[in-house]
Amino acid sequence: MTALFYIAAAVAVLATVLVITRSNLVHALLYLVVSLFAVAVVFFTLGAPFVAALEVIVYAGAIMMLFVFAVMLLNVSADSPLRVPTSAWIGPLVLVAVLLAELIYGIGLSDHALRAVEVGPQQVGDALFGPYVLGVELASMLLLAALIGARHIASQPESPAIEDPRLSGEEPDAPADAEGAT
Amino acid sequence: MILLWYILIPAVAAPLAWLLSLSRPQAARWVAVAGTSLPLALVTWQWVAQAGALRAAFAAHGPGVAGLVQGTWLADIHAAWISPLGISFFLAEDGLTLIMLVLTFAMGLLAVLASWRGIQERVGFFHFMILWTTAALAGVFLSLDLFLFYFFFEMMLIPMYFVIALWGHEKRVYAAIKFFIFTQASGLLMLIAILALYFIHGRATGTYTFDFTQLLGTQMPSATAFLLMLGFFAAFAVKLPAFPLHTWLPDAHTEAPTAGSVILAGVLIKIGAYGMIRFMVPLFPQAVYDFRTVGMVLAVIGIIYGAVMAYAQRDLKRLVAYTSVSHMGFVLLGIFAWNTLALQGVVLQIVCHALSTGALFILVGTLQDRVHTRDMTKMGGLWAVAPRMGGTAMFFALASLGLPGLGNFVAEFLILVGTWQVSKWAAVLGAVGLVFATVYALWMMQRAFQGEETHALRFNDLVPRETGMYAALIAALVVLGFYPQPLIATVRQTVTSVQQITAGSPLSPKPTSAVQVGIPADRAPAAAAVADGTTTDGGR
Amino acid sequence: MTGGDLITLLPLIVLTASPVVVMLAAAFWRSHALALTLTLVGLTATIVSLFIAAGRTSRQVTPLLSFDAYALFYIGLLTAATAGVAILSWNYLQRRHVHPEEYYMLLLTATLGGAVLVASTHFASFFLGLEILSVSLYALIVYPIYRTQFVEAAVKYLVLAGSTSAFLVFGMALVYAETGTMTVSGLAPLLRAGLGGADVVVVLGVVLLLVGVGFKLAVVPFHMWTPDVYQGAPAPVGAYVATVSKGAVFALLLRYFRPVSLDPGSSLFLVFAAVAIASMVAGNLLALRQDNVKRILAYSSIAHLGYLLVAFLATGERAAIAVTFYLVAYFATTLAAFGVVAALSPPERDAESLSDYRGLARRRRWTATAFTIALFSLAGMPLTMGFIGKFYLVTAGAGSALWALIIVLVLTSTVGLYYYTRVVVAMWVRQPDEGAEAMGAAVDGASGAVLAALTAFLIVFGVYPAPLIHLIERAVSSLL
Amino acid sequence: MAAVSLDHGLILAAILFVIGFVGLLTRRNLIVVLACIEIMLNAAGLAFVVAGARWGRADGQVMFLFVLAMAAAEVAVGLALAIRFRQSLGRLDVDDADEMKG
Amino acid sequence: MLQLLWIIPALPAAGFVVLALLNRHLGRRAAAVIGAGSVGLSAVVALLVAVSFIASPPPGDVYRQVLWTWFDTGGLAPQIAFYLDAMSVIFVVVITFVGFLIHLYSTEFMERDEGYTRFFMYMNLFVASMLVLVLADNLLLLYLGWEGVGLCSYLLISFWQRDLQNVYAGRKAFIVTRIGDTALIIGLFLLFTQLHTLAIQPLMAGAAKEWPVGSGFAVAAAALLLGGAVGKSAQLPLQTWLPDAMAGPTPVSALIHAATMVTAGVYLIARTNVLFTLAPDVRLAVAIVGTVTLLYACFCALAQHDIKRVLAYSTMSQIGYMFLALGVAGWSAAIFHFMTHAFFKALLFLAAGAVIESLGGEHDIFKMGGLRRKLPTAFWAFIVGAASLAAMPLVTSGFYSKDLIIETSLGSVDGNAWLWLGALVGSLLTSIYAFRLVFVVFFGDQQTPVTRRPRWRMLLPLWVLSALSLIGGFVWLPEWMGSFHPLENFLGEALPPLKTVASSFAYTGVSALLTSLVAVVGVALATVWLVESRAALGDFAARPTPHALQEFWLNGWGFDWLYEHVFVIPVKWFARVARNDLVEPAFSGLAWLNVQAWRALSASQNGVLRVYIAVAGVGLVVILAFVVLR
Repeated sequence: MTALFYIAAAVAVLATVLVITRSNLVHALLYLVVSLFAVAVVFFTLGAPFVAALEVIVYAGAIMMLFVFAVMLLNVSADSPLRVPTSAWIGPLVLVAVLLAELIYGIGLSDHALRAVEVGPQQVGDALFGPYVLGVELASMLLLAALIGARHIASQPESPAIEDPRLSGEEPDAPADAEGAT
Repeated sequence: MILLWYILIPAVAAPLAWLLSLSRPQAARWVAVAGTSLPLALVTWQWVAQAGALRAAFAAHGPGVAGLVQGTWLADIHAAWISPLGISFFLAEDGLTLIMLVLTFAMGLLAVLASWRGIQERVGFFHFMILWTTAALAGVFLSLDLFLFYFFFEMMLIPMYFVIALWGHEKRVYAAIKFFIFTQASGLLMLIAILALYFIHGRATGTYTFDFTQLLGTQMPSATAFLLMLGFFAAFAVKLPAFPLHTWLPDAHTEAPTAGSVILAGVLIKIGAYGMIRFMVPLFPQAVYDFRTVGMVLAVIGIIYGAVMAYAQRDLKRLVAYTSVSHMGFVLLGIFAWNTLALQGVVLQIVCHALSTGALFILVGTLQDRVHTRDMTKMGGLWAVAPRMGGTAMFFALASLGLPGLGNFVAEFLILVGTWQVSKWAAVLGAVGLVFATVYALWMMQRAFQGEETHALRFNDLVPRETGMYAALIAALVVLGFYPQPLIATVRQTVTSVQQITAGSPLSPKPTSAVQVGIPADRAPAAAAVADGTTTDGGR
Repeated sequence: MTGGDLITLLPLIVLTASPVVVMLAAAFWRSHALALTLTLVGLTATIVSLFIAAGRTSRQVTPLLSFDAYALFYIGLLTAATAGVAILSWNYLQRRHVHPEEYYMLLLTATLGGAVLVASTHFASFFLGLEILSVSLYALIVYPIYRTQFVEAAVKYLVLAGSTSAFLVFGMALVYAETGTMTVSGLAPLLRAGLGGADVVVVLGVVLLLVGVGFKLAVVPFHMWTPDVYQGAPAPVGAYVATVSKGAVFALLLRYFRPVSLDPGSSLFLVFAAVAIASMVAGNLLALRQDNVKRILAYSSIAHLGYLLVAFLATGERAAIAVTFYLVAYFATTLAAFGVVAALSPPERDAESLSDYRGLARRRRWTATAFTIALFSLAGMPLTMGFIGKFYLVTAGAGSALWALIIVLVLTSTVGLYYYTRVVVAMWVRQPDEGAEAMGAAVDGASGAVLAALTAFLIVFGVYPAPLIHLIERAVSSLL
Repeated sequence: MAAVSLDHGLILAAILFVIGFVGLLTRRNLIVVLACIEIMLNAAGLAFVVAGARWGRADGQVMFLFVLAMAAAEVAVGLALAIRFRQSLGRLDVDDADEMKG
Repeated sequence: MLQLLWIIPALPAAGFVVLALLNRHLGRRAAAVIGAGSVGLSAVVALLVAVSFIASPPPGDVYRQVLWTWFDTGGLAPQIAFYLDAMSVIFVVVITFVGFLIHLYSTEFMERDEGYTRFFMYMNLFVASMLVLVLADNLLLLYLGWEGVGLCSYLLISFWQRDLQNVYAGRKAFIVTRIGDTALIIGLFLLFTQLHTLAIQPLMAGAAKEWPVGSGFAVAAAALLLGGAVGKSAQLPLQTWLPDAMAGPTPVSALIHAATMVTAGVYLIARTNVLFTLAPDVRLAVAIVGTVTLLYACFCALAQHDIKRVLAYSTMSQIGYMFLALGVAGWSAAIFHFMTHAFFKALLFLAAGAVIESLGGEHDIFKMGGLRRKLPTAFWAFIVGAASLAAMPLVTSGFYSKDLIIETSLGSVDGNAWLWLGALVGSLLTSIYAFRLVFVVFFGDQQTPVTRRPRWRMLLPLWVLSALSLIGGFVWLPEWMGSFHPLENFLGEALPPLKTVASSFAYTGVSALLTSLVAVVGVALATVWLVESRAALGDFAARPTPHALQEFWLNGWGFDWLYEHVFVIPVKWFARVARNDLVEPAFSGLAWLNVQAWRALSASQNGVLRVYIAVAGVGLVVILAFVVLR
């Protein structure tokens, strides 16, 4: 299991790096799916099969579907390669390297082994509908809010008060102006 | 209860003036006249009625009566306000307050009268602001709860800000914001000092209160006391204004409309002096003593620098504004001298400066209304055009240079002679300031009124309303110049009691011997004078 | 969970039911007036239910939520503010001809999030409340949709909120990993030492957690979004972001940290102090010459949160009262200010440029007066609650001898005078530009009533704050 | 089961988290930016699961579920916004959204 | 009768008030009646009071009248009270009487000027102030009168205020004298602080009791009072204002800058003689100041072209004599000279005024000439005045008083030969310039036509004053002429007697002879130079050295230049530099810094989302670093 953890971890890291470096949007999203699968494996190795399953179903399944759906809807492959020039990576990389160093420094100071107990769906379910029952209700309200919001945003306004030229002149196939398609 | 009226009448009149003006603009003026003259009449009545009480209080306890400590007010109000913080609605009145109130309402009334023709825009709102200022000023002078004091202290900024910003001259917005920021910044420093005092006192005694009478005599390390004193000093020195914190004043006074200048110069800047006498020195006598040299140096610089700057100006109003800096230097000097002579002089100076400078501002205002400029290089020879105005200007210029026979002289003399007993050099330099005062006063007369009239300016001389105002001011100054005793007697109790409070500190050295020296010196001639006075009175 | 707990939960239940009711009603009958009415009914019912809940002795409902007096007070405050926003939105939405029903639903869900936050005693409710609030706000910010500005603001808010939430969750995870607890009471011992004795990983966790909080509060260095979102969002939503969103999070912060007193030498204390100073300085300086009124309000809110942090760092009950009183004052003031902006905004755009306000006093005397009073309250001038509030803050700071912070507060708030008075000057002194469209359509009755009420509130409690203070005293006493 | 050290789990989460953060700082495509937020949230959730594993309790996983819900909500609204964004600005470049400044 | 004392100053004061209030509504005639009448009445009352005082002296030869207590605080309780003793009697009578004559003269002299009422208003105020000054019971009241006369001096010098030159001269007079006044008031501080009163008599008694001779306090107090006296009496080094003060109308010069105000310093020193007795060094300084000034002024007078400036310098010089007398403790002698000087100098000025008025405002003596036939009264009045000024022996009042001073300067225990020599030389020079004036103005060829002749209101004062100038000296004859000195006896009641060196040379007839001789020689020299060999004098004066010397004297030895450069120009420079307030940059700089900070911060809000995230990230990293590493 330990070995599996490290392998899955390596895959996850690699896939995630690829997510942020790929210029092709669809590729990136697919690498993200890979990454999420790898994390699911990690969950499994950590003794959390329930969330591992959820990771696959919800994250990789539902959420990524949404992404792909959006990509299709927007036909965004044309403007997918929007990326900053390589030189602009230096600053963020330095910043993040320091951040990571700080995090690892902090985490590395503690030394605890994980308990090798599996916390199965049963326990999670008990917790969810025990002390966390209100949390579940609230999560439902969260989703409701997201539902209302997303529906409102995505729906076409029926009678916009002001005709916004950019809005009325919708141009799904407008050629990407700046950085061109690859 | 009467004290509440002093605040309430103008405070109620203020919205009334505004609301009434919505239908009839002229109504605001009359409401404002009522809103200031009513309390003026009330306070004058109280002054007359209580003169006996004041004298009795003084005589009963003799010199050095601690009226403040013993709670022998003319009147007071003590009500709960924000009790969770130990804040009470504590108003009280003694002789000094009485004088300041008279001044406040008189200047308020004067401001209203002086704007009769000059203000034609948003009349109701203007009088709303003037009355509001008056109410806040009355509150400032009546409060003995430090928070309440700060509350009113800040409250009057807003209407004053509006008065300058809305009805002022060319650079009014700049001047208003400058005034606002200076006063606010320094006021907040005072707030910090007040709070520190509050906590120090609360920790020591377990009573958290802003009641000034209870906070008196709070024990604290001298370094702390010094810092707190500086907090108070910052606020009051800006208000006063003392060099080098004076730079808001020339701008504010110059750009304000006449009424604003009158209230600013007449009452508002006097809060600095009042606050120092009432609060700063009694609270921190030792710290004030430690600061005395610096304070006096600032005062002397203020006197001379203000005078020279007045001389340097081309703008007539700015010139008058700088004279305030100079005159307030005397006030600061007197406060740091902290003896009976100097303090009586300070109070007298407060009143006389209000009258003379107020009149000068009105005069400049009327002149500006007619000539449409304040630039003295565009004036000259106006005496020939408006001799009455010229004569009036001459009178007030003379008052401002401290001519004997007018109240300002008595005030400055008392201050300087009191200062001399503390610091000879400060007194000498202060006296030198009088020479500079002569320079600017005469220079102003020369540039504006004397010489050949070359700019073909033609305008009306003073109208009766104006003549009446000036006549009242002139009469007041002359009376104060020859017989300031009523005023001196009124504040005598305050002056002695604040000194008594500081008696233990080096600020009032050798309390016992001071009394010993004081009694014969104070009593004997006084008795003789009273005796002589009665005989001559009878004789004539 | 017992039946009794349901009574305790009543405010939350009512608040949860309200958007559902609005939604169901809208499904049958799309009507702006109905939606608003139902919203107001829901909010009123929530407030009423607060009194019912207040009768309960057992206040803790599951480890997640505690409906103590503190929570109830804040729920009341948030609800009342929401009602104000809702009424102010009426005319704003009317003029813009957009479907308004969802707006009220989202407003209600957002308020639910805020209510959860102020009652939260557990990371789970903290996180969920925050997210309900955020997610509702994304949609609210972009709500009228038709202008790029709305989208831009929403995208900025979403991306930043999402990423800072990630920091928040990561921080929570680290804390949990090290301590094994996620409740306030469990964390108190750790925080009491200002994390002095805790493992570095907990410190890391708390700091990361504070990123999320800092973002919501818009304190330096997490403040950058504020002006853009305030400017981009519709004015009523701006009011909401400034008040309910920030107030709820600050109340939560107070709940988490109030039972403990940060040791003035501890790292966490110093971090807060630095953030407070930076916020006060940057907020006030950024607004200095700003010409957009909404951005001025945004920058000033950064500064105000800095002021609040000063009192937050102070110890004792007085500090909690100070924070709460200030928040109440800030709520009323900000609502009034944004309310004026909203009321004056024509359909095409919001009345946000300083030049829109030139000569307002001549056209709309009372509106200008209300705005002026609000601005003076923000500046902390007497006769307004802002004065008492700021005084309270400084008192709290002085009580804990936070002299450096107080002096910064004092000096920077002096700078603040400059930009507040710029707006005042624009309204009262300046003349409108030649040819500029006269901004300032007639203020509708509803907005006018809200503005009048807020102004009266500001002045009444600015002159006689004692009753409010007593109420707040009772509320915060449950924290200690 | 063999024990994985807590540190390593958390470090993995941290690494994934910062990678997401790098993406946030460097990518301009709104969709990718949203994906990066997902990465970060996922990493945070991972950290929770790791933490839960340390204590052997279900709390970590419960929290992960909430994070999951939140991520879903976020993405739903985010993608809807992305559609609007594209409509308003013609592209998906977040750098285009700099109309408001100063 | 003595109870009427307060009426004396009150009358002109009332005149002032009435004129001020009714200013615009009064005709010229009414103004003249009120103006001159109030002073005339005052003079009558003064005479009555004086007669009463002499006839039935009050107890202690002092009458004190308290009107009311000015104020009373902190042990300082000055009263509005009048103090009449022999010295004040003389001053009061001279002031009111000469004052009235000059008022009368002015009613005609000023009749064609605008501001006629204003003129009398100021004049009345002046007389009132001057009377307060000399009657004051305490130093503060004295100071009130002191400043009052200074003010009137300013107002009257700049009376013709359309011409800024006049205004400038008035301003200069006020400011320069106020410098002296400042010393005086500081002296008041000192005296009050040390002796706890300002009433003159208790003060003097206290000083005599508490301070030994030569004590530091006494020296300081006396020196400060001297400062005041020097300013008011135009003695070195504060003499520069007096010549310029001639810009005022001539009656003003006669009243204020010759007869009365400028002698206030003499009065003050005589009044506080106790202090000066306690401070011998200061008294010597008084004598030296007097001597130096009298010589200085003589030289200046020799070189002047302006008739009034000659007279101004002569005034300065004569007051120098008085100071000399005071310096050697000849208190009474000084008062005597004050009296005679008031007569003859007023006479000279009024005569000069008549000349000037007749010539249409011409001041330059070299444009006059040959007027003795055209203006006989003025001529004779001038001759009398000049003779008195030059101390022509026996027939003029000036002779008796000046001779007394010259005697005293040697004969007093405090006198010495140098002072005596200076006084003698001064006397010689005085008669030279006095008669130079006479010869240039009234002899030779007429240069400017006479346009107007004085009428009775101008002539009457000339006659009266001429008479007084001739006979005024007989109230105190020198020893060798007999023992008739009622004035000395009278003043002896108020002033301490002179201590003389026994059997001094000074008190022999030889000394008087010398004095007379000097005066006559002076006249002779003037005659020779100006009448007999005027051309030669002209040639001599054209040579470089004498020319330069003449210029030097003409300009008052360059004092104006010196003061201009040492005091005025630096202050003006500073005022110009500091016009916008030197402190202001500190505050505006602060504002500027704030704006710069705003600019910088504002630029960071560039609207780019990734920057916002980066800022948050950097902030987080910094905070983490702090927290982790601490």
